[in-house]
Amino acid sequence: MVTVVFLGKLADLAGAPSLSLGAPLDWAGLRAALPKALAEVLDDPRNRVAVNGVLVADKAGLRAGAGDEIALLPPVSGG
Amino acid sequence: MVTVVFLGKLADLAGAPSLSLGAPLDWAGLRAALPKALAEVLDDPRNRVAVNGVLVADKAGLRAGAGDEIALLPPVSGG
Amino acid sequence: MRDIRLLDRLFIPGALIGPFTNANPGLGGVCTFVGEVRSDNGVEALELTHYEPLTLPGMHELADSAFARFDLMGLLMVHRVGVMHPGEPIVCVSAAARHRRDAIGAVDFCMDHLKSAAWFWKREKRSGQWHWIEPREQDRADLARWHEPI
Amino acid sequence: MRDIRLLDRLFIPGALIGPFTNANPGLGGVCTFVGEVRSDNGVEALELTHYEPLTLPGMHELADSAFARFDLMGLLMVHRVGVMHPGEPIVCVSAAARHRRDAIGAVDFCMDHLKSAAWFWKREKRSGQWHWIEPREQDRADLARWHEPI
Repeated sequence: MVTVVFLGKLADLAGAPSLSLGAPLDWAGLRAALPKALAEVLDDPRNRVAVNGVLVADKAGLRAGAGDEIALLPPVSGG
Repeated sequence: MVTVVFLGKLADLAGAPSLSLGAPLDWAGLRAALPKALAEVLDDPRNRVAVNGVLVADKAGLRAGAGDEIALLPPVSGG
Repeated sequence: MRDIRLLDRLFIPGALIGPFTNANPGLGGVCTFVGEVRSDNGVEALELTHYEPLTLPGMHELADSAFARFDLMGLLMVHRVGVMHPGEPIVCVSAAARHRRDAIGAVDFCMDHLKSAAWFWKREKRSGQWHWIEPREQDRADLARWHEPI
Repeated sequence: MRDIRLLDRLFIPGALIGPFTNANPGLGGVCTFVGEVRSDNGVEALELTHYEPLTLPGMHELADSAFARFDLMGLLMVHRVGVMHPGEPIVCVSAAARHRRDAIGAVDFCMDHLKSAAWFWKREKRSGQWHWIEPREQDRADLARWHEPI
């Protein structure tokens, strides 16, 4: 399984702080497994993606295998 | 009498932290009453003069009467 | 001396600063900033979420940048996470240096980066409702100060 | 809340900062700088002389300027005079504000002015001999930062 963690307001859109999806998982597979509104929000380049704590430069190239953790990171908050 | 207070290194040049001089006192009278080396140092515009806690803009116009306190102030020290 | 921490409960900045100062003998100055939860706009509570694999490593990278940019002897950087109430400290950054400009500059630098670039998400509770806090243009402008040619 | 003092004996900055912070409820942040006597160059002691009729009024004028320039809730400015030894605090400036940039800026501003424009004369004892400390070009440059158009 792949764990998907939602941070900040993305957790509200997802309705949960995390979910588990089958491995392997790519960007299209991730988007397809999420609520449509959330999938569209993720296309905004200000929302970043990390795999196992490492930021992904190109979301479309996302690849995650069994045991990996994907984090979906909205912009950090201001002061 | 007029009290003359020497601050910082001017106290070393004067040999004392303060002295009393007869009133009234003007700039020429003050210079004449001080050691020559100190009088010359006072001409340096970086050395300021205050009368009763108020800085004097024009040293040559100094006038002090009985009970007044003249302070001779070298540049303040750096950090 | 370097002390970087995420704390999930109330902390007393003064209890950190004394030992930090003593741990840097020979220092010329210590600058400390403590940020507290304000009760502006009827804020009842503030919640900070972090993401463990990014947040603490990010704070260590920020400390590396501060040590590279300023002549520091020590740096303390402590950030609360979880639910806080008005008047509670959120963040404490303290820098010890031989010279004051390095200590003050490092605190200014770390605070600007913690406020606008660190991996924290905040929401405020007002009238019983939670509201996410969005990035602020002012924070971006503050951060940009450090990217100009020096 | 404004607390401006000259002290002729050892003080503990932490004992001042707690009450100062508590005296400014609703603040967003407090920035504090504490300067200590360094033991650089074999300094055994430092003596600070002040001139009562100018020094304390000058510090109050500096506080006025800081309140005019920054959006402050409180300002604490404490300076030692007399003979001090390495490791002892010389100066403590603390600014409380709703926003961090005002608190940090006010401390930076006050320290630059205290270091180069306040009515203090310093001498250091090295190898048993006292040496007057002259103005430093760096301090003048630090001060000049605040006179540029803003």
